[in-house]
Formats: sequence, structure tokens, C-alpha cells
Amino acid sequence: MDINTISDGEPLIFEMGRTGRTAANLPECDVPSQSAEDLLGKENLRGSLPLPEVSELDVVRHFTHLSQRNYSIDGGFYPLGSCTMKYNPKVNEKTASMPGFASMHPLQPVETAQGALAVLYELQTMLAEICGMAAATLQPAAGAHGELLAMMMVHAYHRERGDEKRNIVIIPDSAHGTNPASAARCGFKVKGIPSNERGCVDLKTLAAAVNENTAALMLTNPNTVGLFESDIQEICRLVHEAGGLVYCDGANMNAMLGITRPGDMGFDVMHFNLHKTFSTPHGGGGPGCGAVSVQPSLEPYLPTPTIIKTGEGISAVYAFDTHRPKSIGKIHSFYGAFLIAVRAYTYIRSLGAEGLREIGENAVLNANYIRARLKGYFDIAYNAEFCMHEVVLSANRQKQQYGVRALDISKRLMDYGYHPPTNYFPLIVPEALMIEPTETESKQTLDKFIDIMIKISSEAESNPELLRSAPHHTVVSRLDETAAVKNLDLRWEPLFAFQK
Amino acid sequence: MDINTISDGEPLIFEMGRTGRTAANLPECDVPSQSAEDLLGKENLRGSLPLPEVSELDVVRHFTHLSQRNYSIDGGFYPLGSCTMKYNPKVNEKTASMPGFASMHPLQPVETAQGALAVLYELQTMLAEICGMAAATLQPAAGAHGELLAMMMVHAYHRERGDEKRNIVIIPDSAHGTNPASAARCGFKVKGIPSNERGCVDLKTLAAAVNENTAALMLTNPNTVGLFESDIQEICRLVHEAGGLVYCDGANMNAMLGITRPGDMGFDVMHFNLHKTFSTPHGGGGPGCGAVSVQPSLEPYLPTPTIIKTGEGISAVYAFDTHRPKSIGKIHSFYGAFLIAVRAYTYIRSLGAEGLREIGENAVLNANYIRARLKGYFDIAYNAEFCMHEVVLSANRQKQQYGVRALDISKRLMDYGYHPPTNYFPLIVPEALMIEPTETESKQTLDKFIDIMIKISSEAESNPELLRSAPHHTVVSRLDETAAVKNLDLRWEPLFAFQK
Amino acid sequence: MSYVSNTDTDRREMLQAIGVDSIAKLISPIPESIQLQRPLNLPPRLDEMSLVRHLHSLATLNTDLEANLCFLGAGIYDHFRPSVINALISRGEFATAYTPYQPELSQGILQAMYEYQTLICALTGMDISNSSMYDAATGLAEAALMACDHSDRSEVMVLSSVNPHYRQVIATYLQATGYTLVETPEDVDADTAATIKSLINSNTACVIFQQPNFLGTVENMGEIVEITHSAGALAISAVDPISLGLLKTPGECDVDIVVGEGQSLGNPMGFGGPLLGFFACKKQFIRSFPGRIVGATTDQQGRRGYTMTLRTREQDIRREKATSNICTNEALLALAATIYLCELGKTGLRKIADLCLQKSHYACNALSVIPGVSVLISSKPYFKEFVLRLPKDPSEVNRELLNYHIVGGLPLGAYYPACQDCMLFCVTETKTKSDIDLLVSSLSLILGGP
Amino acid sequence: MSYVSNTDTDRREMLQAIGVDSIAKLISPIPESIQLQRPLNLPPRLDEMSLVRHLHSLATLNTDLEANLCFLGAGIYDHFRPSVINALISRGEFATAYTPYQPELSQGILQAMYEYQTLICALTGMDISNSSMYDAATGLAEAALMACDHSDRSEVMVLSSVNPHYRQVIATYLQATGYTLVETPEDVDADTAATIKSLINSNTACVIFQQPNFLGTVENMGEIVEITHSAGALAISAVDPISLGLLKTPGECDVDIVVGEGQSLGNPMGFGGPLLGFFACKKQFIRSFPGRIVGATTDQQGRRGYTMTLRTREQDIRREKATSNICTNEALLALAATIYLCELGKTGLRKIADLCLQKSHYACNALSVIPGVSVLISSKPYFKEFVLRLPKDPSEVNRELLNYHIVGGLPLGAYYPACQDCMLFCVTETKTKSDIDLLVSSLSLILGGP
Ligand SMILES: Cc1ncc(COP(=O)(O)O)c(C=O)c1O
Ligand SMILES: Cc1ncc(COP(=O)(O)O)c(C=O)c1O
Repeated sequence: MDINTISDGEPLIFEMGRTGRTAANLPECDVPSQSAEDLLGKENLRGSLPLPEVSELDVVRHFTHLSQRNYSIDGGFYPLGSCTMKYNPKVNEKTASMPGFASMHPLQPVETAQGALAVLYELQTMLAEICGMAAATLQPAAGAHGELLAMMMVHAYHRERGDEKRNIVIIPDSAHGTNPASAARCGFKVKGIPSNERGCVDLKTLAAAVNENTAALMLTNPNTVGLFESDIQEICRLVHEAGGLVYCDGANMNAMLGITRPGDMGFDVMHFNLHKTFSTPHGGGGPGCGAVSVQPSLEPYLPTPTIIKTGEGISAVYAFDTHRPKSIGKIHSFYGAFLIAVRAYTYIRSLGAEGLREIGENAVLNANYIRARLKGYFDIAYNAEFCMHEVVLSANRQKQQYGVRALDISKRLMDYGYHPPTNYFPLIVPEALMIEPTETESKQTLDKFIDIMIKISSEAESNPELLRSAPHHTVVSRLDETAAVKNLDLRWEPLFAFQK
Repeated sequence: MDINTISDGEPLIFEMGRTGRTAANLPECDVPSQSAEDLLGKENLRGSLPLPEVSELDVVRHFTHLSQRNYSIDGGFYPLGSCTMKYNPKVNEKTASMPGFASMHPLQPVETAQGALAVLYELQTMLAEICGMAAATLQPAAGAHGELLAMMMVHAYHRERGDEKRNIVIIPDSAHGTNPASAARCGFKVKGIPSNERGCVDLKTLAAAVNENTAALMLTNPNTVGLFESDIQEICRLVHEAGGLVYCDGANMNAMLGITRPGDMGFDVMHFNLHKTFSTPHGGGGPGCGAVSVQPSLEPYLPTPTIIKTGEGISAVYAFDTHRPKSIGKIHSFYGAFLIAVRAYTYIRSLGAEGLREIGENAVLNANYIRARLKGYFDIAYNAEFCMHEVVLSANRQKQQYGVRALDISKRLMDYGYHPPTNYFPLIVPEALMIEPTETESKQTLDKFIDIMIKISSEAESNPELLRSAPHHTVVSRLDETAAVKNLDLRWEPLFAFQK
Repeated sequence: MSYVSNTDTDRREMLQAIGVDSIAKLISPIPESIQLQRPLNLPPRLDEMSLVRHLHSLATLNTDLEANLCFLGAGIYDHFRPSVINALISRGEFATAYTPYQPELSQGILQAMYEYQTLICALTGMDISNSSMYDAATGLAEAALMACDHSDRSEVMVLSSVNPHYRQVIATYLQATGYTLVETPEDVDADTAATIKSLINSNTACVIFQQPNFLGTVENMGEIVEITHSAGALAISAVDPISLGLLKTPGECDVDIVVGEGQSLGNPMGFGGPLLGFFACKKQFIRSFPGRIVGATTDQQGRRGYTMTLRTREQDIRREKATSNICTNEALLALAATIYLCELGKTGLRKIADLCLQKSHYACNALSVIPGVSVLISSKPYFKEFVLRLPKDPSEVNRELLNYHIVGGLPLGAYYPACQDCMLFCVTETKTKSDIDLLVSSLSLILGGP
Repeated sequence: MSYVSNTDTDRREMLQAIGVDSIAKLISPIPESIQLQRPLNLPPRLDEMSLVRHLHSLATLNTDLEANLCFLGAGIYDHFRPSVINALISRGEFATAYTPYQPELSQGILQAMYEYQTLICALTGMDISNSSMYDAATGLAEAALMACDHSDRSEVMVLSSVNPHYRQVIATYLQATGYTLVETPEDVDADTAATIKSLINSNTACVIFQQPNFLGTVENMGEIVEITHSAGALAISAVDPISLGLLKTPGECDVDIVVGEGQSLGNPMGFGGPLLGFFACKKQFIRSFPGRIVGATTDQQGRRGYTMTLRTREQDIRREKATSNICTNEALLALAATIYLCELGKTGLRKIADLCLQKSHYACNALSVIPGVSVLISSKPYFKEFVLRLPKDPSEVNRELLNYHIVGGLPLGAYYPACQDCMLFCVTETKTKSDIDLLVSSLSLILGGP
């Protein structure tokens, strides 16, 4: 924290401690015991175990210090585009930590897990309604996992119909990298198509691209330049006519909550990111949940086990269904990120239909407000009238005129206490600054951020070096990422020195 | 945090928000409702209610930011003398937050509170054993409250014996301010006695001071200069012979755990600070628990209700006893800080006899180590061979030679990431720097602190102004405390401006 | 493992640096005759797993009021606690700090206390607030002493409608001083104004009353204050902070000192502790009120900052002449109250208060039509608590209610001899209509109804 | 209240600044025909109090394994979780951060991940570790794909003694690719070495085995690796990280890729998710392994700092040519594992492993003397799980054990047709002797013993 600034940073935990120091308070063995050598065989025992030797106070202080070197939603405005960094309600944490949820084994008898199955089943049902599809699964551990699952289902669908030549997945060039990677992971070939001058799918290009080899189109809607694909119905028709399926990357679902539904647009399958749209904390990288919803045509392919419900109200009984002959199989050790599902369920139940629509509307309003106020200072990617939940700026002008890049602007934002927007994504926008404010930020917060962006735009002109050398007020200054690759240092070698 | 340094500090919550903004998600009324005016009468209703109008995200961010502007044990070494700032185990927080403890009403039927009474009873019993006395109460909310209770019992004891002229409480000049204040609060006159050249009670002075008016002696042992009162048995004898009682301020109990017991020394009554010795977190000022233990002579005067136990083991039954005719009465709304008692109980149960003694020994070792290593750089208050759990340095030499005061050294310590020692207490040590490391700090932590203290002692010589103007690296620089008193600003006036 | 960090090697090296060969040497200033020659007689130490299981098993012996319905009030209330509170006050930076003696390192808690003081003033309509007392009971006792010290009068009048637990604590505090306690007769039907008038005199330093009073009734605060002031005494009021979402403030009624229990403001019931005494008063008492207070000031660069101030009233400086002996207070609970009041805000607190009002009235109406049940005081307004006369021993009724997972109200016999058949019920916003209906139907069954 | 911060006034002002008169205008790019003309059909929204009560009532429908004894393992384990872990990972700075794309603002999680990678290497004896995968199952599937991609061989051999849940996921992953899954016969008594030898060939890309295997048995890891390597295939091992407190490391046995389930390392069982797949391998795979990895570097002033590195393997840069599609991973669980391993440390992890070893042996010995009960595999060492043949239907036994507040082991019939009468028991350090004795006596009673 501030009050500790004459400091060389936080040492590694391995640089602390002393031989023989211990933290955990463990029990003595209360059963008759034998030597590990006798029980396991000497040949099966390991040599040294080079773990830290620190006290519990060392542990608490070290990780407290590390936390203080991390930016977070709880700490400030975090307009990282495509990531939907909204407020993560504390009540979700409270419900997810109830022992009746957290202390459950996935294989305990199903009659002892009815509350858990209810959460999973009801959440799936709500997600299906929210996106206008028939069913959902919570097995995918993240968005990309959901994409992969979707591609597996597409694969199984075509195979089932004897349509095995369909080996091409069409993906716009604006798509997130996980889309092509997921398709490729399923053995599909990826065919990229360029976006049109409006940043959207070009119908003619698409029409030319689809054919009898088309397995699917993967499309993000609203797309990654923050625009709604207004031709979506026509897009889906084109693909369907060619015999392909249409997948919706639902990372941007926040913009559409209660307003419009991918299922109604013609999509066959989509993923949600519960860790974006439904407020579950992202934990510095994960966990997440990439729930997938499908139309009836794909329902038979959902991964097992699915959850079924018989009866209603207090006589409802939930069970796992593993007898699904067309299912693509299992894609997670168990049922996905259950405790994340508890959080998302808590969230949706706190909002209802009315609250979800408010979210969609305010997410869109906030993004358009930033767009309106910043358009005089930065180029806006693509010339649409309105954006949806995020606005993509380009620092191309700043780059051309002052040699200041999007990354420099981002680093300078840090000096003012903000997390930067997403940089260099989507790839089709030069010097992209992708700003997603989310609905939980107020006009006052946006105004302060906008003022700083304007200030930085003038700093770019008056003092470009200030930006190029930014950040100046962070715990470390700009890190040398090239050196990180060149001199790979992926673990603390001294720990292993003795052993060699 | 560091990453937010171009900042004017954190605004007041009143400076945020906007009319109509709300945070809490409250229920609608589900019973037939009438107007408050009808139910309460118009004349009983208030006018405006000038509370903040902020979002939940505002609340979370604001208090997260405030926390980041606070030094804590979790954040670093906190050698604040007399305060025993040891590690506060996280497991204590876990047990204290169990719903079976936290969600209990003090007036619920006693048969529904047997676990709570067990904690209270067993903790009292353990405390009595730890200090070598007959009984204990957990009603006092803090150390000073315990002192007050003790003085009330002393008062009742003498009155009961018809000894009402005993209206003088003798207190050494090294005592903590709460001692005389507590005595005075009970109507006693305070007679201060000077410490001798060894920083201890002078037997001759004491002998001259005690007489038929002596109600009690209040003595801190180890005393506030960190020294054990080696004459303690003689001290107690002198007071007892004069008909007075001897009270032990047990704030420094940490030094004695498992090593020696006030009850065995001759003390009649003492207080513990559970928030020091028994690791309960002090919360930036409180809560605490000032448990009081007594010898059999004072047991009848303990506050009501006391807790009694019948039966043993699984057939044990606990009950409140309110029929104690000699009791001084109640001093707390209910039974004291129960959730603090749960923490202290958890702590003692995690340690046992063996662990408590380790604490006492290492607390003493750590203090003596600092003392040994710093004695070449700072004057040590009083010329004892060893100290107990804390060492009192004096910056008198630095003040005389370089015009650098104890406070300046303290402020400079902040620049290096340390919380300063206690300053200007005890009053008898000029320019006191009272350092209590506690047993939970390791030699490595102490070594770093000592090195910085040595560095500061040389800065005092080479660059006294650097110290006088310190701190330089904190969120605010040295605050003008005189102005705070002169221009009293005790609440945010603009909030009230409309109303006037 | 005793949370001690030193290893044997550390200890050896440290002893060497000190120049002794054992810790025994370091503790040699303790005469051997009083060194403990045996281990303390304590239960064996437990590892963390066993410890948690042990405490869990003790906790399970208690009826927990998250899983059961609680209609007890009487000073400790089962109010809604938004989840943000625990998430924030459990942060180590707040929880593991000491009193902010060094303001530059404690701006977080200091600013929070400044906000707390402001909020308490806003809630009560008073001029100044300290940054907490132990609980309402000791706060009232301190207020009584302050009134006596301030006025050179020696009688403290306490109305019998003040929470009996508070009255007992006030009595204890006064006992050891020369001041006298005057309690009004325990007559639940008494005309408060007349009672005060009949007992007040030129030696009365203060009159202590409670709003709403212990039986739930809303007092005529203005009238009480007027009578008190006309005798030259100070008016001291205990208040329920939640009721101030709706009720006229003590400030508006010219009360001199206001004390209240802040547990309701976001703190757990915790079997009655720790608690939070809030304490606010008129500006004129600025040099004589007890407890810590935080003020705004500036640093060397003119930036706003906060520090404890008016410290010369306090024990560490003033010693026996201090306005109080209080040192450790209830800062973390005051922080919870601060967060609570921000989270609830202007409309939220009012809404909570209104929910209490509506639900208690719904409950009182529904309960009082059970045959044999009657309302004790029907002529005066009440806020969230009310007293019913029952046709069966209240403690027995409570025992039977437990079978329905209900913790009933407070049997009043132990506090008011004339109320052996009475029970004080409390209904807060945490009770739904169906909770109340369950209470009503259960009580009907217990009382032999349909 | 929908966690939306804007007030009506805010909205009005913002619309004005944008130059439109309604939000409807802003969403006009959505064709009207697909705008939803009705509210979503969802259950009504709940206020916070009702919400918590609702979730609490659902949670109460589950048998919670804090209050009941659990002898289930099979991949998810009831291990001790020191309280420091939750206290630290719940800090908002960790929990509410995104992937550390901007390293200067994310040094906390980045340094923690660097420490995590180091600890996983220390535990497994491998050269490099990524910073997490979704779970062990998907980690193994990715390892299989990586082995195939790396070798231009197309067969993945998986031993039948690998956790069947993992095997199912591997099968799913391989299905959509051209690679073939070869599963060894489900014969619990088989000679592992002989089986592998009989099936391995020049098209075998890798052999996947598990240590200890699904039935608890400690495999001869060195031998398996040797046979695998001699056929030119990669050895991929699933490991139980707790067992590595005692067992020889995969690194010592020359394993190529190690995957494991990190739930045991301080994470809750959570009904099976979220989980933590750890993934470590030999240095030679540095350009081809999946997942994020953090490296140390320096800032402009030469200070040490951390950043994600080797990013050109990843999907956001490499797109369809990436080594994996993974993006979001399990950082917070990896953080918990990091804290766990620091808190346990060198001696602690060994001790936990030894407790598992001793207690499972005590339990196995005591259970197997119950009449009719026998040990399935008695010739090989086991670590914390073992299989018993029961004289009664295992699912029925489990139903009856619930009456004793015991959640029994896993009936194996669904996984191994030859094991209809078998149950897989797991005994960790969380079970005391008396817990185990209770299991023994309960099972005796259920099986009609004395
Ligand atoms: C548009 C888009 N698609 C897919 C993903 C992948 O989701 P996840 O990180 O949950 O795997 C992301 C997230 O970064 C995204 O922004
Ligand atoms: C020696 C001594 N006595 C008494 C006290 C008062 O204890 P408390 O703050 O718990 O009221 C203290 C604490 O500061 C102290 O250090």
C-alpha cells in the first residue's frame, strides 16, 4: 500500500522463511501407524520436498501484500472491453459459501443433493429462457470451453446426418481468438471472412462463403466492435439454407438481456460467460462457467449427465440422466463449476425479468454516453449511429500524429487510477481501445473517466513522451515483455538448485 | 493503493452519490400497511433524513479504498508497545462467525444456548487457571472497563467490611492513564507514587504511602517500562498488611503466560485484555474484552449474571446465576463481548499449556533481542539486565544532540513501512519509544526492523530535518493536530446545511 | 505450532546475540518462588481441524436464529445485515489495526470514524457524536455521570420504562460514586409526565428515558424534555437507531445527550456482544463528553486528513481528571454501522423502519385476537415491539414455541412484577407475513385455540 | 435495485448528451421483429433477505459434508482447508480482477502465479508448469492432443485404471478429432506392464496412466514410463497432489506430462466444481504446451516484475493455430493452491500425506475384518483409497449409512462391470480414529454383524 513505498516490491515466498519454520497446525496421528517405507515401498518414496518453510503470519502478510498490488473491480473502474467487468455482488459470495453448497461431494447419493440439482436445473432453465432456446448445460468451465462443446455438438450433428464432409467453420475476422481455436480443436478448418465497412458481416461475402462444406458460422453478437449485427436474421437464413448451423458467441450477452434473444434471431447454439454477464467474480483469470444453450435440434447432443426434473413445487425431484445415446459425452470431471452456478443463480434471482432488462438498457446507455462524449477526441471504429454495450475507439490518429499508441494511452490511464480498456482487439481495428463500462457504473464515474481520457488525449499532443514512458505511478513501471520471452524465467530456479 | 497515486485522497461518502441512488435491495411490504402518520402520529415523525445516496458498488469501493489507507498487523510489523499486536489467527474469525454463535439472542432460553454458556464458562475457568486465581468474569468490554469493575469490587469489599474510609488508590507514575481514570470513576482519590531508579515500585515509598485509608494499589506487572516487578511479593505484603487490596493491570500478561501467575504473586484481582494477550483483533480501536479474575475474597462481588455449571462432560448443564447478594451488579447490557470470547477460547484451545508457555518465552526473547541489538544506538530506559515482553527506548539523546524527537523517529519509521512504537508512554521516560515485538514475529522480521532503526539513528545525525518533516511516503504527510483542536471539525457540515 | 515464528536456530542465534544461554536467564528477574513449576492445567491443545470441529459442535448446541424464527427484542434486534458489511469489515487492514494513534498510517479508520460521527449526528439530529462507547448501557451510565459532573447536582432519575438491563448498569455505575439513583415506580400505565414532575427537583442532574421505551411505546419526547429542562436538569435519551428512520429526532426535541445501541446497525446479535454504544450530545458539552472523537485537519501540503482530537479530555493525558476512563472502544462495530447506514441510505433506512412498523402492527393485531390474549398498552403508539398478556405462563409458552422452531418473545415477569403473564414481542423487517402467520397459528395451538 | 447505478436524472442527462430521447432509440439497431416484446419468463426477483433465505433453504436440502462424515474420494477429496485460504482469496483485489492483461496493475496475481508454477514444479519434479487448466480431466485431454500433435502419431492409450470420469472426457475430446482412443481392458487384476506392452505400437502417441490409480493402488511408475518410452510414446500421468507429499515424483520417473486435480490443494469440494487442473511437463514442450504461463522480467528501472509470457502459443494471437483454445482458466483456485502449499510447507504436506496413508490403512484393516467384507486388491500398496467387496448391494449400504450421518464410499458397479459388489473408500486426514471406528461399527451393523 501507499504507506510502504520505500520498498523493493514484495519478495517471493521462497525468499522468506527459515528451515524448520511451519505454519499449519496439524493433528498428530491417532491411529496405530507404520512407516511409509513399509506401507508404500522404499522405491515408491520421493526424495526432497522443496516447499516453503514460513509461518502463518508470513503467509497472511505475503498474500495480503500481493493483493495490494492488484487492480480489481472492488478497487476501481475497470472498463476492459469484452470482459463485462461489472460489480460482483457480495451476496453471491455469501450464498456460494454456505456449507450446504460448498461442502458437497459430486458423487454423494443424488437424494442427498436435491438442493444442488435444483440450483443447476433452475439456472439452466432460466438461461434457456434468457436466450430463447430450448435447453442449457452448465458443464463448460469457461467461454472457450463452451465454444468447444458447441463445435463438438455441431460435429456430432452433421455426422449423425451423414454429412461428414462439412468440415469448415466460417468466422468473421473480428472474432475473438477462442472462436477459431475452438473450431480447430474439433478438427474443423477455419475460414475467415472480412467484416464490411460497417464492422459487420457482409451478406454477399457470407453468401459466397457458405456451401455444402459449411459446418457452421461462429458469430459474436453484438459483435466485438460493439455493434449489433442488424442482418442477423438474414445471416442465419443464409447459413441454414446452406445446411450449416449458426453459433453465437455470447460473451456480449449483457447488452441484450431482456431486450433481444439469440434464439429468436435464428442462432442454433450459444455460450454464456456467467463470469461476465452474470457477475461471478473472475478471480484474476478464473474460474468461470461457459454455459451453453441449444435449440431443440441440438438438444440430444448435450453432454451427459443432464439433469431432469419430475414433479413440481415441493414435490419436485431432480435426477441425473446419463442415458443419452446421442450425447457427445462428458466434457468436465463432473457437472461444471457448481459454485459459480450458485452465484449466477443468486444473481438472476435477485434481478428477475425486470432487473435483467434494466441491466441491458443501462449497459447500452453507458457505452453510448462514453462514445458520445469521447468522439471528438478519438476516432470511433466504424461509423454506426449507436453502439451496444461497448465502444471501440481507435488511437490511430494519435499514433499517426504524435507517435502515441493505444498501449501508451492505456498505460497512462493507470497513472490516473483506471484500468485500461482492452487493447489491440478486435484485430480489425487499428490501435483499438475497447471500452465496456457496464451498467453498474454511474454517470459520475463515467464523467471522471471521460475527463481523464480527454486529458490524456491532450497529453498525447503536448507531451507524447509522458505517455510512451507511462505508467509512472504503479508499483512497477512498464515491463519488458520481450525480455520475458527471450530470457524465459518461469519458476524460481534457486529452489531447485540443491536438487540438481 | 500504489497504483492510484495521482489522487486527492478518498472523498467522503457524503461527497459521492446522487439523489435517488440506492444500494440495499429491500423487500416490499407483504402485510397490509397503514401510513406511518396514522400509526405513530404526525407529531412523532421526523423531518429530513440526510443519509448518503450511493450504490452498493460505491459502498464497496469506498470502504475498500479506506481500508487500503490503513496499516494493520496483516500488513506489516506493528511493534506498538503495550498493545501486544500479535498475529490474529484467521481460524478465530471462522469460529466466531459460525451462525450457532453469531446469530444468538442474549435472552433466548438458556436451554437453547448451552454451547454459548459452555464457551463462556470454560474460558473463564481457563483464564482463572492462567492467572492463578479463583474465578473470572467476561463482562468488561475492555481493559479500562475491567479496571473500573475491579475498583467497584474493591469499593464493595471495603464497604462490606465497614471500612468505608478507605478512599485512596495508590498508582505508580508509570501506570497507564486508564488506571487513575478508572479509580477516579469509582470515587477514589488517586495517590501517585514515583518509580525508583530501576523503573519499579520503591518499597520504601510504598511503605510510606500505605495506611488505613488505602483502598488498593493498582500495579502493572510486568510494568510499563517492560520490567518485572521483582519485589512483587513484598509489595503485595505491604499493601495487604495495611488492609488494602492489590490490583494487577494485566495488559502485559503476554510476558507471563505459563511462566508466572499474578495470583501466585499476591494480587487480589486483575484484568486481562483478550484483544492483546489472546489475539482477538482490535478492529482499529475495538471491540475488546477486559476479562477480570479474582481471588476467593473478591469472588462474591463479581458482576451478575455469573455462569454456573452442574455435571461434567456430556451431562454438563450451564446456567446463569443472578442471585448473588454481594455482587456489585451488572456492568454490561448482557454478558460482555461474547464473540470476542469465542475467539479467545479458540485461541487458547489451539495452544494449550505448552503453547501458552512458548508464547511467553518467545515474547520475552524477541524483546530482549531488539534491546540487545539497539542498545548501542538508543538509550534504554532504566538499567535492568533484561526486559520482559517489551523494551522502552528513549530518544532523549537524539533530542538533545540533533533536535530529533521520539515522534520524528516514529514518523520516519513509517517511510520504511513500519508502524511506530508507542510514543510518550510511559510518561516517566523522556522521549519514550516503547517497542513490543510479540512472539509471532520472527528473527528475520526483527532484524530488518532493527536495521532500519539503526539507519534512522544515523539519519537523525546526518539529516535531522528528514526526520522532523517525516513521513514522506504516506498517503498524507504529518497532520496538523493543533489545528484539529483549534478549528474543530467533527462532522461534515455541508450535510446539515440544508436543514438549518 | 503456537503461532510462534522463531525456529530453534533463531532462538539460539538470538540468545547468543543477547549474550545468555537460555530463555530461563531472561526471565530470571521473576523470583523463582513465583515461577510456575508445572504446566498450566488446561485442556490439551487442538490442531486446526479438531478445533473447528470442536467449536462447531459447541455452536450446534445453540439454537441459531438464522435457522429459527426469533421474536425477541428488548435491546438486541434481529435486523437485516447486508452482505457487504462482513465482506468489508473482515478486511485485515481494518480488523487487525489498533487504535489510530498514528494518524498518517490510519487514515482509513479515521475517515470512517469521521463519517460515522457525521452519520450519527444526521440520525439523531445532535451536534456532536463520539466514535463509540462499549454499549448503550454503559453509554447511559457515562451520560449520567457526565450530567452530574457537569451540573453539581447529584440525583439521576431513570424512568422505569428504560430497558431494565440499562437501568441495572446505571445503578452499578452510580453505586461507587456519591450520586443517587432515583427510579420511577414500575407502573406500566403511569402518566410519564406526571411521574417525572412528581419526582424531579433542584438536585436532579438528569432524567433518563427511552424512545421507544422498553415496552415498545413511543413516548412524548418533547414533553419529557420540557419538564426536565424546566427543572434545570439534562434530558438523556436512549434511542433505537432504526426507529429514527421514522421518528422525530432527539435533536428536534432538544434532548441534551442521546445514547443508543448500535448493534441494530449492521452488527450481529452475537449473544449480546460485542455491542456498540453510540453517544451524541449538544455542542456545549464538547469539553466534557466521554470517548474518542475524530476531527478533520490538514497535512503539511494542505491535504485533508483526519486525526483523533480533543484528546486532553482523555485518560492517557488527563489521567484521574479525564472525562471517562474509556480507551479501547467499539471501532469495528462503528465501522459496520457506517457501512450499514451508507448501504441503506436515505430511503432504505426509512423503508426498514416502515417495515418494522407495519409488520409489528400486523403481528400485534393478529396475535391479540387469539382467545385469551390481550394487548397490554393499547392507547399509545408503538414502533416494533409490543406487550401481550397471555393466558398461560410465558416461559412455558416459549418452551412450546421452540417445537415450531420459534424463539418467542421475552417473558416480562422477571423485570416487572406486575407483568408475570406478559410477553414482550418484537417483529422486525426480517419476518415475512408467513413467519408471522406461523407464530400466530403456533401460539393459537399452544393456547388451545382452533 | 438491479445493481444499476444510474438514477433517472442520470439517464435523462446522458440521453441528452447522446442526443436521443430514449434508450429505445439506442437499441434501434436491433430489428424490431427480434426485440423481445414481453418480459422474460423468470421467477420474481427477490430482495437480499429473501434471497439468502431461499438459497439457505436450498442448501439445507443437501447433506453437507461438514456436518456428516464423507468416505467418498474418486477424484474429489475431503481434505483439510486451513482458514487462512478463504480469508485471503476472498479479498476483492484478487477475487474481482480479470486475467492480468495489463501486468503493471496485476503484479499481485502474476507473482502468485509465478509462485504457483514454481510450487507445482517442486511438487511434481517437472520443469515447467502452466498457470492452470479447467480440471484434471480436460488437462489430460489437452495433454493427449498435445502428444498427438507433437508426435504425428494418432493413438492415445488410456489405462482402465485411470479415473473413469477422466477417461470419458478424453474420449469426448478425441471423438471430434482424427485421433483414436485405445482403452486397456477393465481388469482390476491385470498386470499393467504386460497390458501396455501388448497394446503399444509405433502409432501410440502417448500412454495415460494415473498414480495412485483410480482404485487407490500405487503403480510402478518407472516401469510404465520405461515401456512407454521404449515404444517412442509420451508418458502422461495423472497424479494426486497430496500423495506427492510422500510418493516418488513423476519427474524422478521421467514422465513427460503430468496433470492433476488441484481441488485437494485447499479448494472446496463444491459438488465437483469449479476445479483446478494443474499441468506440468518437460522443458522440451515449451512451445507446444497449452494454457497461460507467467514469467519474470524487469521494468524500466530494472525492478523485478511478472507478466504473462509465451503468449504466441495462445488463441488470442495464434487463433486457429494456437496450442489450445483455453482463455479463462482457474486462477483463483491456483491461488488457493499456492496459499495451501505455503501454509502446509515442507513438513506439513508430508504430514498430511502420511496421515492419509495411516488412516486409510487403519480403516481398511478394520473394515476388512467385518464378516463378508474383503479387500479387492491386497497385493499392491495403496495411498488413501482402497476397494472392498461387500456382501450387500453397495448402494443399499450407502443408503443405510446415511442414517448414521455417514456418506459411504463409491459403488463401483457403474464403472467396472466386474465390481458390482465393490465399494471404493477414501480416508483422508480429516477422519479421526473415532470417525473411522464409527464407520466400522455402522457397517458391521448394516451387514448384520455383532
Ligand atoms: C468475445 C469473446 N469470446 C470468447 C471469450 C472466451 O471466454 P472465456 O475467457 O470464458 O473462455 C471471450 C473472453 O475473453 C470473449 O471476449
Ligand atoms: C498498560 C495498559 N493498561 C490498560 C489499558 C487499557 O486497556 P483497554 O484499551 O482495553 O481499555 C492499556 C491499553 O491500552 C494498557 O496498555
